[in-house]
Amino acid sequence: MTRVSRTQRILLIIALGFIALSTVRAITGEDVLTSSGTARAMLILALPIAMCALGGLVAERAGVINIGLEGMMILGTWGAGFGGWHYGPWGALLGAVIGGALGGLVHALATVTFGVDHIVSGVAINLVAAGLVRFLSEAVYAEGEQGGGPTQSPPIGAARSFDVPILSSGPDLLGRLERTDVIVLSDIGGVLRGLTSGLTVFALIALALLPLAWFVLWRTALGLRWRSAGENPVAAESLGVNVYRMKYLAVITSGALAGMGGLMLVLFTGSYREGMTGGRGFIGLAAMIFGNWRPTGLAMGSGLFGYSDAVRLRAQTSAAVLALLLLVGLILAAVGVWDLYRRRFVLSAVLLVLAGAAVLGWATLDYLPNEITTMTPYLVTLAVLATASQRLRPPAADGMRYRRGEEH
Amino acid sequence: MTWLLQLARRIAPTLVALVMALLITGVFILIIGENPLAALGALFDFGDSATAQANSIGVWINRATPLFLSGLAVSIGFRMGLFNIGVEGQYRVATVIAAGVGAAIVLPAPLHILVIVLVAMAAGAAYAAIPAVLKTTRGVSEVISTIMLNSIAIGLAAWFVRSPFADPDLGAGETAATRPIDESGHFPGLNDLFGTLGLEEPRRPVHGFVVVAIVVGIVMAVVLSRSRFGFELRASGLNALAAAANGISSKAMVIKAMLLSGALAGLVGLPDLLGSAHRFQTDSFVAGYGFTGIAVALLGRNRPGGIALAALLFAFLDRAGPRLQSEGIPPAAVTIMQGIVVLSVLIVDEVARRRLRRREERRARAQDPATRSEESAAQPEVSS
Amino acid sequence: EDDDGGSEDTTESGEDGGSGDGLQVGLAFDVGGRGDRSFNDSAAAGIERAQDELGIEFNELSPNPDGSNRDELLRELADGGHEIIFGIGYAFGEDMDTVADEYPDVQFVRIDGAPSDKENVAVMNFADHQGSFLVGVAAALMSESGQIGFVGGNEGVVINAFGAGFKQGVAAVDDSIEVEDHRLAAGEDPSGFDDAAGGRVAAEAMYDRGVEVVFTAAGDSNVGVFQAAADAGAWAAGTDSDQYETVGDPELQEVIFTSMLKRVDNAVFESIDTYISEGDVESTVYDLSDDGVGYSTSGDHMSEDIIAQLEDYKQQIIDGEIEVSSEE
Amino acid sequence: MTENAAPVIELTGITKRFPGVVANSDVHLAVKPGEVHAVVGENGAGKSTLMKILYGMYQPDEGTISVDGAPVEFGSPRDAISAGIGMVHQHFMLADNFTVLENIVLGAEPTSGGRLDFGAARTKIQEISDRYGLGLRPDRMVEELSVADRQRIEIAKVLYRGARVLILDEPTAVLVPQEVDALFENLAELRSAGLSVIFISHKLDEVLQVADRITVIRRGATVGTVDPQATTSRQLAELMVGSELPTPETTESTVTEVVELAVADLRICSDGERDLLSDITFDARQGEIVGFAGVEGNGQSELVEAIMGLRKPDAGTITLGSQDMTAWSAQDRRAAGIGFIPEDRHRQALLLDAPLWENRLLGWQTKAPAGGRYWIRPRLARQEAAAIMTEYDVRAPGPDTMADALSGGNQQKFVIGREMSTKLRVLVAAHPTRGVDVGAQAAIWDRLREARAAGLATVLISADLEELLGLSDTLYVLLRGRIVAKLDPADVTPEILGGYMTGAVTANGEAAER
Ligand SMILES: Nc1ncnc2c1ncn2[C@@H]1O[C@H](COP(=O)(O)OP(=O)(O)OP(=O)(O)O)[C@@H](O)[C@H]1O
Ligand SMILES: Nc1ncnc2c1ncn2[C@@H]1O[C@H](COP(=O)(O)OP(=O)(O)OP(=O)(O)O)[C@@H](O)[C@H]1O
Ligand SMILES: [Mg+2]
Ligand SMILES: [Mg+2]
Repeated sequence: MTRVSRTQRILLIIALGFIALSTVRAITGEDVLTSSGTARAMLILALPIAMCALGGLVAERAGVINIGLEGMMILGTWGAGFGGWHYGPWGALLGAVIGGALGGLVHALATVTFGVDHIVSGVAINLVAAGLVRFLSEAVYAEGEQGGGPTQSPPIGAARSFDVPILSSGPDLLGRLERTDVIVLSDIGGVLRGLTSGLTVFALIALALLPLAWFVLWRTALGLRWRSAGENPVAAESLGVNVYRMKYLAVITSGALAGMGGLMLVLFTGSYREGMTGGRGFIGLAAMIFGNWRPTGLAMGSGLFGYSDAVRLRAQTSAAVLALLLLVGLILAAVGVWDLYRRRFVLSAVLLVLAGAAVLGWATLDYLPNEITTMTPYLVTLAVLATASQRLRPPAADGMRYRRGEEH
Repeated sequence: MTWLLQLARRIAPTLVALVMALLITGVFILIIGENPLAALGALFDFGDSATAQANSIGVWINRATPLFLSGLAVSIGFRMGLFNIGVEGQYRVATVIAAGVGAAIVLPAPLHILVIVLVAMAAGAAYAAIPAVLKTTRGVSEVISTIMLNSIAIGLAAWFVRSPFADPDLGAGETAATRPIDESGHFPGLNDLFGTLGLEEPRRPVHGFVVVAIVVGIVMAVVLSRSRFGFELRASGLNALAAAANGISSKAMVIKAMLLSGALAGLVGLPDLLGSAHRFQTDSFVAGYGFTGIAVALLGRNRPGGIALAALLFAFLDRAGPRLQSEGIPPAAVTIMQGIVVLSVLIVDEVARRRLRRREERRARAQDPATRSEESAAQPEVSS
Repeated sequence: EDDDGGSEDTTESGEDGGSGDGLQVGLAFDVGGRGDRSFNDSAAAGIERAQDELGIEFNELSPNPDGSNRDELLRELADGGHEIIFGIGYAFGEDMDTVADEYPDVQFVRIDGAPSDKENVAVMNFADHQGSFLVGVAAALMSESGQIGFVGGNEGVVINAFGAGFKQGVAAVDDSIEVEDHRLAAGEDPSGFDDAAGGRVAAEAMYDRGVEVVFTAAGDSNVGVFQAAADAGAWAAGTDSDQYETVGDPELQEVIFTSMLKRVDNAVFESIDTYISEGDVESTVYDLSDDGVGYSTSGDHMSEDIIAQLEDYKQQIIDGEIEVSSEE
Repeated sequence: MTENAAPVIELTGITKRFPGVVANSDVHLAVKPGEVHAVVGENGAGKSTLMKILYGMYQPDEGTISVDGAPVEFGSPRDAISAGIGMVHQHFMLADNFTVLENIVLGAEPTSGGRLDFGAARTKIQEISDRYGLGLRPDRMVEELSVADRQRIEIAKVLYRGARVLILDEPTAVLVPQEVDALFENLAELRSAGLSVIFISHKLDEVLQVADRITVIRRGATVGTVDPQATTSRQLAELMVGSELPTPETTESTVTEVVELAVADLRICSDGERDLLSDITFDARQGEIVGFAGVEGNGQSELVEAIMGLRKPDAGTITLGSQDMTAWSAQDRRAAGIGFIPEDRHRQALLLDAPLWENRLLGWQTKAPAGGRYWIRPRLARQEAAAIMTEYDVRAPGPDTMADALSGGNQQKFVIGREMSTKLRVLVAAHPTRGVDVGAQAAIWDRLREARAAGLATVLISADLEELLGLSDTLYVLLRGRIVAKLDPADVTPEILGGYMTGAVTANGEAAER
């Protein structure tokens, strides 16, 4: 498979998926599936996850597994609250990055310098971070400074948002398109409008980090050395690459990116609150693996999660979530038919039965209990993974202890 | 004598690390302006009266039991390099199902308990089978699937407790719960045992399930070190490729390890359920043992004995939470200390292990005649 | 003002000490502990007032993050010689009943939760539904289009009572209004109380659909709803404490027109007061009649007219002319 | 070659101690410009260590290095590289998931404005490739390439950095004769361009063929430097070992008529264009060693995997004695008495982080007395491991030593001992002596012959043609997944065999046009 054909395949899958989505939207009349609001919410919910996933990517590309993303994100949220309180949104950015990076530094120290198992170190960082932020808040906000307290920072205000002129404000061309009610076209309008409105500078920075990370990792000399530390550190060292330095750089960057994820949350809700990360660091890790250790893949993984989360949060009734069930059914059926064509009969039978069940569920149920709707993003992610059979390719030396001069 | 020395050698690094952890935590305590020495005192304060002390021991046991079981469950996967972070979800689902089924049946006492235990293990194993099957048939990373299934478990348990297993007799304003389990399904507490041992009886129920946990721990220790399954598990974890080349099917091992891990996870919620709660209620259900179990398992180096010690250590710190607060130290100190303990123990351990390793390699090499030092000292004849 | 952030144990008895000089009072917070600017802090305010006005001494403890040691906190306080011990939050339910048996001489007081059959346990409940009813009335009066929403943290009994009362209040003004109801988490899952981002997204969707007023009962997630309201230029109502005062952000103050007040502080103070005078505390339901619940008017967003109508409804409820149910 | 030119590299009095071992002691080595200088010695004699010192990976405890007569100190490979020294390691140091280009430029990347300048890199690599006839394709992924290709990448890596002195540590261990010839042609190109090559090999014939001078190292010290013209490989070996070598006795055929392993019409398809294996049919009788020759990647691995039950064939049957075992699991096959020496001992045969007694169990965990259906018996496993260690002369402190701590040769002897100490019916051995020195090699061969005499049926895969010809009773040649020839090893020379392996000669013995 050449690179070109992979990009083309991804684009094709996205296009087909989108057509399926707008068909389902048209059949069910659930506009929430492709409305601009949903797209905007998707972006907002996906970005914190994507930042953590990107953090995971840069660390693992250098060979260090980072299960401590959640802890680093927690440190990021606290740093954002503290920085934002003193110096406004840019201070929040600085605080988040420093907070997360400090978490990364500890992880680097433990894994690179002391050769501690990467998972142990990450788990420990999650523990320490969760406790530490409480300590810090007790120390800094003890006097109840302007609304701060042991579990929250003073309000720093949400970041200012703007719409892209012409497209999504003023003449609002995309808005017009969204309102045309032509299948696919109006859906495209909705989604694009959602992605071009309610933006903040910080969301744009975060978005830009995705291609930037790709560029640095795959198009620069630094990136080549960085990845070589995760593929074959011994070879890298033998060519004069300072593997320890690369790993330190990667893990600290990883923490900073997780901190960015925390920043997204703080700026969206206007203050730091204890527990606000809600396990998004772990979801980020999952999104990165989902994306097969690639920026495009992790963006898709985060996007998928953000999208299904957005749908269930924005849905007025559970009918919208049921519509997703229909979508899942259609996808399963399509993959099932494809497997039938490829003569993989057992698999195809399983998929077609599941597809039938999904469609039947959509047709007969008229209500889903909240217990089920709140599971939506997790179920959708699992369903997609189970259908798309994965050939995962982690970096070859991912998670391995590397000691300079030892060559096993 | 030599074994004493060896034991001391093995324990010394851990002690050093624990002292380090205490020092670091002390620094944090200084930062918030409290007295670290008072905190240290609180840590080892078991209370003034004999009752209070017995009570403290009871709390310690009650907390250590689920942590031990959870650590054990986590370690099974880790031993073969399977990252089962799904214990959290597995024990939640298992506990609610065990509570529901346990309340629906009435059997003679030991049988009733046995059935509940088996149901919990089966439910845990079944829930763990999902990531196992997804991994072996569809190549889905168990890291992702267990993360997703942990969240799904929350909704699932919420649904169980409200729909199929809901207690119809709950009054208005009462939180949804399963029906209470009949008396015959209550696990006898250890309180009487304290009396027999000449101690004060603790006021709180001390979960007798700790006995089950100990038995399970011993069985697992034997299975892991002496059984073929244990060997194959370890082999797969050390070198999956070599294991496969030597007839150990990795798919079969994934399934077996996940099922066993899930079955053990099913036990995690039982000390509380059978010992004191007797019903499942989301609010009083203690969540988080699955995640803490990861740290416990890693700290215990994935060995049953080590996990027991790690669970006791974690529970010891947890137990001190309220006393520490009385000294003005926020409960978060306990979490921080746990994290730092894990890190410092493993760092010190790693350094010690590396030294040991070097010594061993030196010895191995000394036996290799091609490089035996005294021989290489011999004058080489030079010809040209 | 505290000398070091509320972590001190006992304090000198107040100068203007009442008759409770030196009474030892224990307080066990809900998960999260002091500083939540809501439920826990409200309880803390009550006990601090008792310290000032009645001269009691107190000691406070918070559970560990997984809430597994609530019973231990109660025991720790009982062993410490506290005569009256508060457990804040309905999650203290069974733990408190168990511990109460172990310490028959100690008076336990639970804030929120199911009734108890123990002699020495008093349960202080709040007619959340009544307060929410008034917020519902206010919401209906504030809205022009009649589109109104409710965001709840989960589906537990407490939040359900908020939702139920609110909807009845809306219906009392205009029974054609269908209130949109969104819960951030299922069942009793507490994660919905920490999900400010989710709260904001859910509320944004409501405002996008034309909703003008959203009542939110979702703990820390409330702030997300307020952000959404500020963004949409619409109204939001908060819960537990006067969130206009606690939110601290002028932009958000612009949109919080009222909060459903739950006077935990009053319940705590009065319990202590009663205990001092009578040596015993009885279970009580705090409602509109004793200002145990109510609504706030900070910010003056509601017109005189609306407040007058609210007072009218309030009187009708107190008089029993309107019966508000805690269930839908 | 200039006879009396000043040496470009001179190592004097190099001593290097590792904890518990003196790897090099007072070693002297002088390399002249434009010469191929071979270094030979037993396993663990200190060759690689010496080279790593020259390449800046280790710092000597004593002694000096001079380049062009001037003393230098190398703190890291970077220093050595800038002094014009390059090294191709014994174990390739390539990132599989990188392209050829990425592997070559790593650490010395041309950049333009922060960006890696792929164009410039490609041009330069092409230039080097053309100049020395390396035939590189910069954008291929390394994982898709053959061993010989990888080696050329390693050489290109060194040349790309402008090396004047190339160190090749056992470059031929994994190559077939034609590839070795190609490599030697490359070396000739380098030499004529004035570059010096330091060449390490255990194959003494090759050394004599390619080297201009040979330095012998024994137990960390230089024994001397000899002229290949005036030395035989036997003399060379004796210099290495320090004593006379026993003459290998000629062996008689022990082949019986009883077929122990029968493979019929075996086929393994792949996703790609052609089958990995097709129409493989052969028998292995008791007392017979069946050899398979072939350039790496022509189906040997798949054949081994199919016999061991690690890969499901798409068609065909495999029979053990009278039982059809096609559907058996790998474990069943081991239990039935099939021994396995995999090609990559680190990856497939050993648990490096486990003690030797656990390694003794690996593969035989179901076999009594140490293993079993449900339980293992560590005490017995320790005894058995100790027995293997004495019998196979595995030099290590004891059964509780970690496998990791053993040298490669000793690890291999342990693996062979493990497999042979069970009562076997069939042995599948892939490259059993790869990277093992002459002494250990002879010992392993003896063991294989003894087992054969006792009636064992052996399937032998090897890249070492001497080994194949010397051991096999019947020899097959695999090419592109097919058996292209069945030969009598008594009648073929390595050259003819090499011809079959590359397809230059067809089954009728005629030269095919290339
Ligand atoms: N980094 C090291 N630490 C400790 N001992 C080492 C190290 N590297 C090599 N040795 C030891 O030094 C000795 C010389 O090893 P070296 O690798 O140089 O041998 P060699 O001649 O290359 O052997 P082979 O032919 O097997 O490649 C061996 O005993 C080896 O075990
Ligand atoms: N850093 C090191 N520390 C300890 N031992 C080492 C180190 N590096 C190499 N060795 C040991 O030195 C010996 C020689 O190393 P080398 O890489 O030459 O392997 P080898 O013995 O030739 O085995 P193989 O045939 O597999 O290459 C081995 O025993 C290896 O384990
Ligand atoms: Mg070597
Ligand atoms: Mg070697």
